[in-house]
Amino acid sequence: MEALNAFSVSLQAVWNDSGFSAFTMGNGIMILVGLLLLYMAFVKEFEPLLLGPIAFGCILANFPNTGFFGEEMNVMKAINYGITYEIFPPLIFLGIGAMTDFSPLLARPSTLLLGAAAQVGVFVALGGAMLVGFDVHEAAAIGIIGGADGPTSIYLSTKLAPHLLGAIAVAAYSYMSLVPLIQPPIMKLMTSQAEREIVMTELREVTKFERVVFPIVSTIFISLLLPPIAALLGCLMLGNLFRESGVTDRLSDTAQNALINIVTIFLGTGTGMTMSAESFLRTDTLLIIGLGLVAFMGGTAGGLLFGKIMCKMTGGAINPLIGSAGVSAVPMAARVSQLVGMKSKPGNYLLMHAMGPNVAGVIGTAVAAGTMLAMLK
Amino acid sequence: MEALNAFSVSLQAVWNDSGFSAFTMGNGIMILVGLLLLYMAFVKEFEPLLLGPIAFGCILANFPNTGFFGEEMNVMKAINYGITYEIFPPLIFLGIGAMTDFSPLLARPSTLLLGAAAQVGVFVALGGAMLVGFDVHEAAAIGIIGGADGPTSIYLSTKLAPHLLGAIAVAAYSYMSLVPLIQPPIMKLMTSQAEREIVMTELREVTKFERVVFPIVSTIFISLLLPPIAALLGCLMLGNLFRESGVTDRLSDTAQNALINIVTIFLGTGTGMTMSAESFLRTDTLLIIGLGLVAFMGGTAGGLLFGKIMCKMTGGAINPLIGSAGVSAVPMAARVSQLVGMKSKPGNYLLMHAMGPNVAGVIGTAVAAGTMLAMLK
Amino acid sequence: MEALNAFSVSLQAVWNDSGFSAFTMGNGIMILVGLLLLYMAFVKEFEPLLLGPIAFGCILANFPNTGFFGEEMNVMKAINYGITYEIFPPLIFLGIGAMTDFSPLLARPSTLLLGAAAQVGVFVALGGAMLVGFDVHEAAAIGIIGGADGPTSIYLSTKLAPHLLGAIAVAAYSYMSLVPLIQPPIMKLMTSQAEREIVMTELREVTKFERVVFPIVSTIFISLLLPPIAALLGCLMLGNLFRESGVTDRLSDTAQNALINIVTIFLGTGTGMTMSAESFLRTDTLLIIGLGLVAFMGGTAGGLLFGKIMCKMTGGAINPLIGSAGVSAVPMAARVSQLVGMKSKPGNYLLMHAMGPNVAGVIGTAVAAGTMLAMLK
Amino acid sequence: MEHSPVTTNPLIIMMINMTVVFIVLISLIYLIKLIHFLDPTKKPAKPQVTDEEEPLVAVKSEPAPAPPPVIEEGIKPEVIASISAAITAYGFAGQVKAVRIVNHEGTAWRASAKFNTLQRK
Amino acid sequence: MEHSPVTTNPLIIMMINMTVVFIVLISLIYLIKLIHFLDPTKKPAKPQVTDEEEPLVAVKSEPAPAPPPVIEEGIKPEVIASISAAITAYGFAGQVKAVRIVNHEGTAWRASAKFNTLQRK
Amino acid sequence: MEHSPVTTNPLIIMMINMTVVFIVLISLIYLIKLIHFLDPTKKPAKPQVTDEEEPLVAVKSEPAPAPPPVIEEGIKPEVIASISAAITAYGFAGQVKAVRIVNHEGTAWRASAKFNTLQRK
Ligand code: NA
Ligand code: NA
Ligand code: NA
Repeated sequence: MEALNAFSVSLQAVWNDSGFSAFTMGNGIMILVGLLLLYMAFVKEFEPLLLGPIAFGCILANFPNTGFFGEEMNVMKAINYGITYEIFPPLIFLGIGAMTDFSPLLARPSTLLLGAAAQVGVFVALGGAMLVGFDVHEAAAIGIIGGADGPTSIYLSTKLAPHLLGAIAVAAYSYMSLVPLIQPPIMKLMTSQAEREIVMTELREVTKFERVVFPIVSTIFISLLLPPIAALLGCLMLGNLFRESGVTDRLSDTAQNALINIVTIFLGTGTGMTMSAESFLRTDTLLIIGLGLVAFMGGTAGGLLFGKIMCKMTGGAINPLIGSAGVSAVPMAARVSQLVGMKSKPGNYLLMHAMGPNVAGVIGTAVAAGTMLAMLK
Repeated sequence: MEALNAFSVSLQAVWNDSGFSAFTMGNGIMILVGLLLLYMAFVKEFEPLLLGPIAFGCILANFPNTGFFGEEMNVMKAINYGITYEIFPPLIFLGIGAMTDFSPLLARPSTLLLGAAAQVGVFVALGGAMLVGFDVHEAAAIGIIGGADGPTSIYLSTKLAPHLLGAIAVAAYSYMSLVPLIQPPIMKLMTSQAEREIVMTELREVTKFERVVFPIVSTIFISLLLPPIAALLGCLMLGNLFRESGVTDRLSDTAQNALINIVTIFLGTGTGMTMSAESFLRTDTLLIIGLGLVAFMGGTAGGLLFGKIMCKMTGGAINPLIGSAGVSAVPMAARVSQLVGMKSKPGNYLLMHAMGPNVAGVIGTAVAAGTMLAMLK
Repeated sequence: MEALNAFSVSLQAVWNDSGFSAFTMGNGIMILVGLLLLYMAFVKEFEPLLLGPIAFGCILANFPNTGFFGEEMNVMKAINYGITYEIFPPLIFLGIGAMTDFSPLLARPSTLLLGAAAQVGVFVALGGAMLVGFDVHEAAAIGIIGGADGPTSIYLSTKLAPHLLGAIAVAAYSYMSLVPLIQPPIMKLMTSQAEREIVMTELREVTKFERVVFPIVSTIFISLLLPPIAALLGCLMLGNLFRESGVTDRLSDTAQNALINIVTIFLGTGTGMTMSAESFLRTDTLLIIGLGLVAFMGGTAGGLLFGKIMCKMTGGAINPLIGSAGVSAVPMAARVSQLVGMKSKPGNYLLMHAMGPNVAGVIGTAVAAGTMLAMLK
Repeated sequence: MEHSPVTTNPLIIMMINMTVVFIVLISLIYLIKLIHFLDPTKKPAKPQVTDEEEPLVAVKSEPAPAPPPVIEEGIKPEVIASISAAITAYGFAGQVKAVRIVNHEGTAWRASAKFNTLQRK
Repeated sequence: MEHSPVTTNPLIIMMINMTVVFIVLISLIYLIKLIHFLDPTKKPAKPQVTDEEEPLVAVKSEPAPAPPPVIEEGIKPEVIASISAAITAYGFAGQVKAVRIVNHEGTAWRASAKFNTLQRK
Repeated sequence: MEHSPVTTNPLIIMMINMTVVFIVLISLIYLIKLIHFLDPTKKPAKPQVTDEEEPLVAVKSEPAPAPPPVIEEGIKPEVIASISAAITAYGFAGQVKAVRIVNHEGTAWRASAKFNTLQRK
């Protein structure tokens, strides 16, 4: 009898402390959101490296009674710490720097203008967000989605609008994957067949001197002008120096493999862990997703528009299709330029030429983030 | 004269602050224990990856005056932090998940019963520990040794009985290595020649869909039911998703190499650092080692018994020898099943079939830990 | 009108918060120092793995208004934490241990005397530093430059004279790279042609037993005698055990690749971050650089002198040229011995023989650091 | 949430815990069966869902007509097992057609790396 | 240093930010040109600094006389692009002479590793 | 445990420290000799323990009858040294029979990995 009683009391206790008893409708919906994101990550292959851990983190965060957000330290709280204090995004940028080749940009520096023009999407979305009622900090964090740079988006959101982090990260990484769908119609709409058929001359060779001096000089110049992004830009350029110095391959290799992979797991999971029902299941999220699309389309249009201007001013030396690569989303946007160019004129390889605006867009978005932080923080 | 005086005073001072002057009998014995564990790790090859660092950590912890446990932060204290707050075990499980193939389990889910039955050792040892005077929290932590899962044992001990961590970890990893010695006699005793000669039919092919959906669904189900192991199980299954998704090989590779190796070094050393003379040199430690053996034997017997039942119920389709693999100790216990099977009937390959209960045992032990935490914490 | 006004006010605000407005002469000079160090690291290849990140960290630290040293945690502050609490140097030593082969030392243990004698540079510099006005703690930290061991120098400086860390680290790594220039003249000056032509007999084979037992026994002996370096020496020897055990290659590989590379990036950048104008732009820095040279020359001379003594006492069995390898700077100093030996007598391979004093010098410097900490801390 | 245990009887505690473990793992069995049932990618050729022991990759993992290995006395069974396992393993390894390239993958970053190689000249 | 924004007009905020971004990136253009101008290693054969579009590695990256690929209808253009990119990539890869050995380098540590290999016998 | 130093005389401080360093390292010499003495695996053929300079791997590391390399004037000695070191290194490397497979090992995890490869089909 005692046994039976203890039995039922114990089972009751397990059930009472289980996640099922405290489960809310919000948890349920957020787990469904997580499953949807997993589907997008693993089946649709939308940036699976980031969206996978984000989705799983979102699911984990919505189990009640796990104690992840309690007083006591635990692995999930430790990961969250790296998000809250912006420790992970610069380390990701260290690896991205080690993966990035700035040669096409150095060979044709004018493509920096395209990287700047593509930031128009950021500011269009900022304006749009203010118009629909977000305050200026939130609007800036939302706008940066248009920069198509995941780590920069997470960095800026954490600083300006941490409650929107989940929605912004999801929107940023989703749209980055959708670049091959979003950009081509705009590209065809905004350019003429003649423009698309322009064959560009070859890029000059870039010396090692230029490749080593550029990251150093640009770090000094930009960090002095915009100190809030010194950590982000400094890490990007330090990683690039590891790559280009020729004597630190060991560090370059680790930065772009073991280190970035470890930090990616933590950054993704930690970002997903911020996705609580209260912060995500709001109309704001839908607005953010809508504004993100506006931002991407605006950035694409801005880059193309400037591409057309440069085409005119150079007497047809620049194919405007490379302008859309200025949104960054390296190297996907550059490949979209290549694809659309080849469809208009088979054999017209634009990939190399589009890599210039493409990496310029990474710098451009970091500068845009720095500008907004300088003005708003 | 001043020189000579200063000389002797200085040498005296160095000696006084040295570890020799504060050396206790306990330190000496613990260093011998560490040496014995090193011998077991490196010469006898008892789980050298974990037992090696544990042994070395034990030696380090027993040097007096190192300041490792002082007020000020230092590398050993930082490592210890990762133990105390259960940060390392989930990260180890991330790597184990990336190494684990659940296909044999998915092909024949009934082997989960064997993984459950093998947990009987856990509860036999729990009961035994209570009978010899441990309180229920200590008894639960001791019992989990029978689960043959190092990280789970460390995780549970840290939560329920941190003062027993060293002894429990040492017992768990030692017995895991002794599986090839502990299990065969029990297997021969409990099964008939006819049973051992049963040739099992092939496992069906498992689809990618099943391999991807299983870790997600099982994480949701188990974490909701038993929130205290959400971190452990979530990381195991996230690692497995990295493996199975097909689009995150980069993360899977890092989880099962750089990350798990780094964390293994820290987990082992940190666990060894908890082995002070006061906590280890007690009769409790001998009891724990004895109970650990009981737990392993109980688990083996439980798995075999259920194997025999399943053999009967399926009309001889299941070879009971795969039951003992349910204690996990992946993949050693499965290889023991293979070995004993081949000795009874050359050519009878049970390895694949034993991998089902083997990975089921990992889940089973995590569930057992969750159950005990849910009831006791 | 409002627009124009807002425009100029905003630009003004960006400028006011930029690094340019708060830029000091000191920042400018330190950035130039950083550029010079980058040149030394990447063009002159002075220990680029460490000096590269140190130089970049120095540049980053001298951008005003970045908030790196503010109240709030950020990535640079987190890295700095690993420096301040001496977390990184032991982890570097873990990797160095995994890279080190103690066989030449075990085959001819008498070369430990050369490793001890080469520490004379440490103490000459210590005395010199006290004579020119440094207090005894500072003098000890400066002296250790002569040990030619970067991580030990950083470890000791952090404990005894953190304000000198930048200068000491820069001097240590610079002179380590200059070993091929500093040592040969002293070697030719102090040895006769006949001595340089001595051909040494082969080293005996060392057993695995010796290679495994040595790191364990030396850790116990030295850590008990000098507890302040237990973390440093323990990690060195644990890494060496991973290498020699034969069953932990996985951990050895990670310790000497992913882990040491990650920590190297952080250690270098964090060390560079301590280089503020206030602490670096002082005559002290010049004195430290001068004393560092004295230390290196003293260590070289000490090793050679003892080499000559051993040559005499063994009846010409020891070529004194291997004495200079006792300063460590593994394996550069050993290669300098080889080079000078071959120039005196083509075909006289001293490399193997010089590796004994070379690795002895690593232990010797750690012991010297421990001695000073035991006496001063 | 420190509970006072409902009972101090070790046997009852054992039984309760064991029961929960079985309930959870048995539920998992049904979840796996459900996943298999819902699997849109499973081969339609398969006769029945319940016939889950049916071999499909049979020939590969157990070459049935292989002659039983001759075991000489005096050799420890562990050695024999490990050798035959190794041979089997290598035999299979020889049949592996496509080896996963770890540390890279078919998305943006890999393409980027490839592109850069190409780029540098 | 929380500033109160100077204006709440979204359009003005947009314009200010955009202007700063353009100023910074245009400055970078001139910095890059300055680096190129100061480059002591650049080829003297090059006729003019301003003629920066002059091809030097041309033949390698775009084999001009290559016949345009025949694209069959019904195949998605993405597929074609990726295939031709892959072929190009592998074609180039075949021309790479010296492959960087990652994870090692030509300084002390590598030499140490080599020495140790040699040492152990 | 901040001590006030016993003396401020730099020379005495130097001597004290140097003495401790020598004591410790000389003790290590005897420890190493002790390890060698106790070594149960050492070759019994070896005549005496004290004869520690006796070559055993001699022929391998220094091919004694090798003709001294001809050094041409004008070439920096560093270059010669590094070339001969490299040749030596590769020569030895050619003799290495068994290369350690890093990143894996002969225990559970490796077997598991191998097993999984095998398993997936
Ligand atoms: Na961008
Ligand atoms: Na288990
Ligand atoms: Na040294």
